[in-house]
Amino acid sequence: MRAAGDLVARMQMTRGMRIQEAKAYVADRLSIAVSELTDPVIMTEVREDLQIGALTPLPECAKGIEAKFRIADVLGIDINCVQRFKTKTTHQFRR
Amino acid sequence: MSEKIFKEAIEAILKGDTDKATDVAKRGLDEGLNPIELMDKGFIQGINQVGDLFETGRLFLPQLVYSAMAMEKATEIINAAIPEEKALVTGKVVVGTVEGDVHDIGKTIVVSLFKANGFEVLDIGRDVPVERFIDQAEKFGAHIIGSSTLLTTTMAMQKQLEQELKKAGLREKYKTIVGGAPVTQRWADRIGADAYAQDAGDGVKKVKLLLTA
Amino acid sequence: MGKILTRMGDGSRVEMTAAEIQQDLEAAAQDAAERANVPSLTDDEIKYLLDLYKCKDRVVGVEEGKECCLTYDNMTSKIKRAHIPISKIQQLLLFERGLGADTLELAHIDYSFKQCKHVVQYEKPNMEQAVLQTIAPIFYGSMPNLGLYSVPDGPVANPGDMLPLGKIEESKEAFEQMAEYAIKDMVYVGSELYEKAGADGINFDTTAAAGDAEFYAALKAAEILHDKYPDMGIEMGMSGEFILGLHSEIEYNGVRLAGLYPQDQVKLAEQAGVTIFGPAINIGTNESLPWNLARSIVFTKACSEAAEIPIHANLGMGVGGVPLTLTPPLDALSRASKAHVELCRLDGL
Amino acid sequence: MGGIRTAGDLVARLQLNRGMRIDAAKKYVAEKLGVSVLDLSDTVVMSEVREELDIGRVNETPAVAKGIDAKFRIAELLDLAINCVNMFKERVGIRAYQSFD
Repeated sequence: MRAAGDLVARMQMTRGMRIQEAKAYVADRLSIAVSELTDPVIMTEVREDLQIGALTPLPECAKGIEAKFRIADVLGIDINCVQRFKTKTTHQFRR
Repeated sequence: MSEKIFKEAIEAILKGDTDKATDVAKRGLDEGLNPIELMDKGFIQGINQVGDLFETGRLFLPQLVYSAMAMEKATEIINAAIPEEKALVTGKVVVGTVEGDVHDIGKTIVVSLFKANGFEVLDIGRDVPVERFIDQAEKFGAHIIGSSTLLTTTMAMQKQLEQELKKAGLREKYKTIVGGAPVTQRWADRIGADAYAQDAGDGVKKVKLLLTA
Repeated sequence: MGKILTRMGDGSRVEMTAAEIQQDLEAAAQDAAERANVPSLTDDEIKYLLDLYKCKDRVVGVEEGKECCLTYDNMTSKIKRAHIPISKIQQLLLFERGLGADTLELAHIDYSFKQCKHVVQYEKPNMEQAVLQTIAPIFYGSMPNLGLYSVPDGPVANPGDMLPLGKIEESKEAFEQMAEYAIKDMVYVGSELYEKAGADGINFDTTAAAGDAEFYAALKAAEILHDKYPDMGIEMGMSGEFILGLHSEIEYNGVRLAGLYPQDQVKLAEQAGVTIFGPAINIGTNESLPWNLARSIVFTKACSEAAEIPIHANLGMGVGGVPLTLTPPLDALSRASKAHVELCRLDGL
Repeated sequence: MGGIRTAGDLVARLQLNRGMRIDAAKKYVAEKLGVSVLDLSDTVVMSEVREELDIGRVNETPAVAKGIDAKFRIAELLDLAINCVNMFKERVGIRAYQSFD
């Protein structure tokens, strides 16, 4: 989370992408250069702007599950716990 | 002859001697010196030297304040003698430290140097809510809004100021300048401020640029 | 040769040629030397720094044998600040056992002696517990933070309000009163944590941020504590390359404090009984990291050469050649650390 | 230096409480420990030395000194008064400084 490691790892984990492919995918979704994915200065700002969780979050920064809702959106993937959260809360609302 | 007066003007500012600065300004004008030249080659040289000495730890805040007061007086006298169409770059600036932050020593230095450089300054203090920045700028007829923050946790207030100005439809009416220890040009760019000042001296340069832009 | 990837002081990436980097190194070293009236860098030192930036390794480290101590300020807020719910004792153990810290520091989240005073009876049991469980030497740390003694946070009239009105003498008196309050709090907190709770020492962090009167207060508090407890460890970390003269005339042991650069600051700290001194050189965000690093090295080296006590330079967000960003990049931090330790004969960071 | 992974905490003690510069502090600690100065930053060597001297190490094994227990030995070994150790002795009634032979 100092950079974009968690996002790249998600693509490896969920889509079985190799490192270069995963980096290219994430960089593309974030509209930044591949070299910026490992730059903590750029990524701190990008993560704050996109509200996808920051290492030392300032007030009102997305945290935990809230950040993962947005990560799923930004990366265009399903995240298991986010899906479960949606199912559970939707169910509750329906009741 | 004029060289001697310029030198005296520089000395008056360096010494923070308001009486002498007043005397030199009046004498210079009486002797028929071009007011703009008297300002540029005399008093402004003096205040620039004061800024440099302050920046390197060779002159300190009380002396800076005295110099700024002397400069303010000289500027007032000389401005009155300059035909309106040739008036020196001047403008109205509202300056304050953002809400949640009570640090104001840096802002005090900025206010002194701004005044010394002929800007009309409204110091709205520390711990200032965003609405008050806007409200005071409106009432003062400001050209520029300057905000300072020393804390990373209160930087967001500068961003909020930009957003609130936009919401109120006033963003184009003012130029904004941001400063303070954790603030950078990158931050200014990110939030859409018009300028960033690294220190008080840089602030003077940036405000002049904003006023002539 | 291709361009070298480095950063600006605000952390943004920048590509420079070797010639441009050399030019920045030389210009910054010269500028710092003139300001502080100390020697500039030698040709060999410039070459060393240039090679450091030419090196493409992401992280660099000091040569074998040149390892030095690593101290942290405000340690028990660092991990909490990343929103990891963890107790103070757990944080100390994490730093000691997980991260290999050489010293530990117990601190209150509001890192000011004035605020610590109010919670000192709650901090003492934390220290008592910490010294039973940890092995590394442990400080109690906080900032003198003189501003808290003036309106709206304290009892003294605010010099910031008086100065613009030209009330210079009144502002000086206010600074002197604030210093007296601060000395009392620093001595009280230091005594409680050392004498009654077992700390190895005290850390005055970010000293002189509010100028010369604050430096005076910290020196005086150190002197009193040293007289009371000759074996007490006292670290004094600074906040800027020279002492801001907000009072302008205040003296310690006959030396005017305003405008003092690190090589003179450390001599007064020694006189006061300080055992570890930490110079702090702020970064210029509009200049390159090579420029900033060379500048910091000049000031810090002069300080280290003048010192008889250990020198732990401040390196971190916006100080010591590290960019002013919330998340310091390792390429920058490791280069700044290596260069400071190896060129300044540092005792610690 | 590496804290208790190496001898960083010991060197830091000499800096903090005696104001010793880095080289002097390292030399002092190395002599007291009977190792070379280079060994002080070596995690492999120091892990063994710390275990043998029983002055606390990262990976604890049963019966290895922890916390204040380790600091009793560190004070003895470095011939350095440690505030909390002295305080502990006073509280539990151990009067002499070098007392646990």
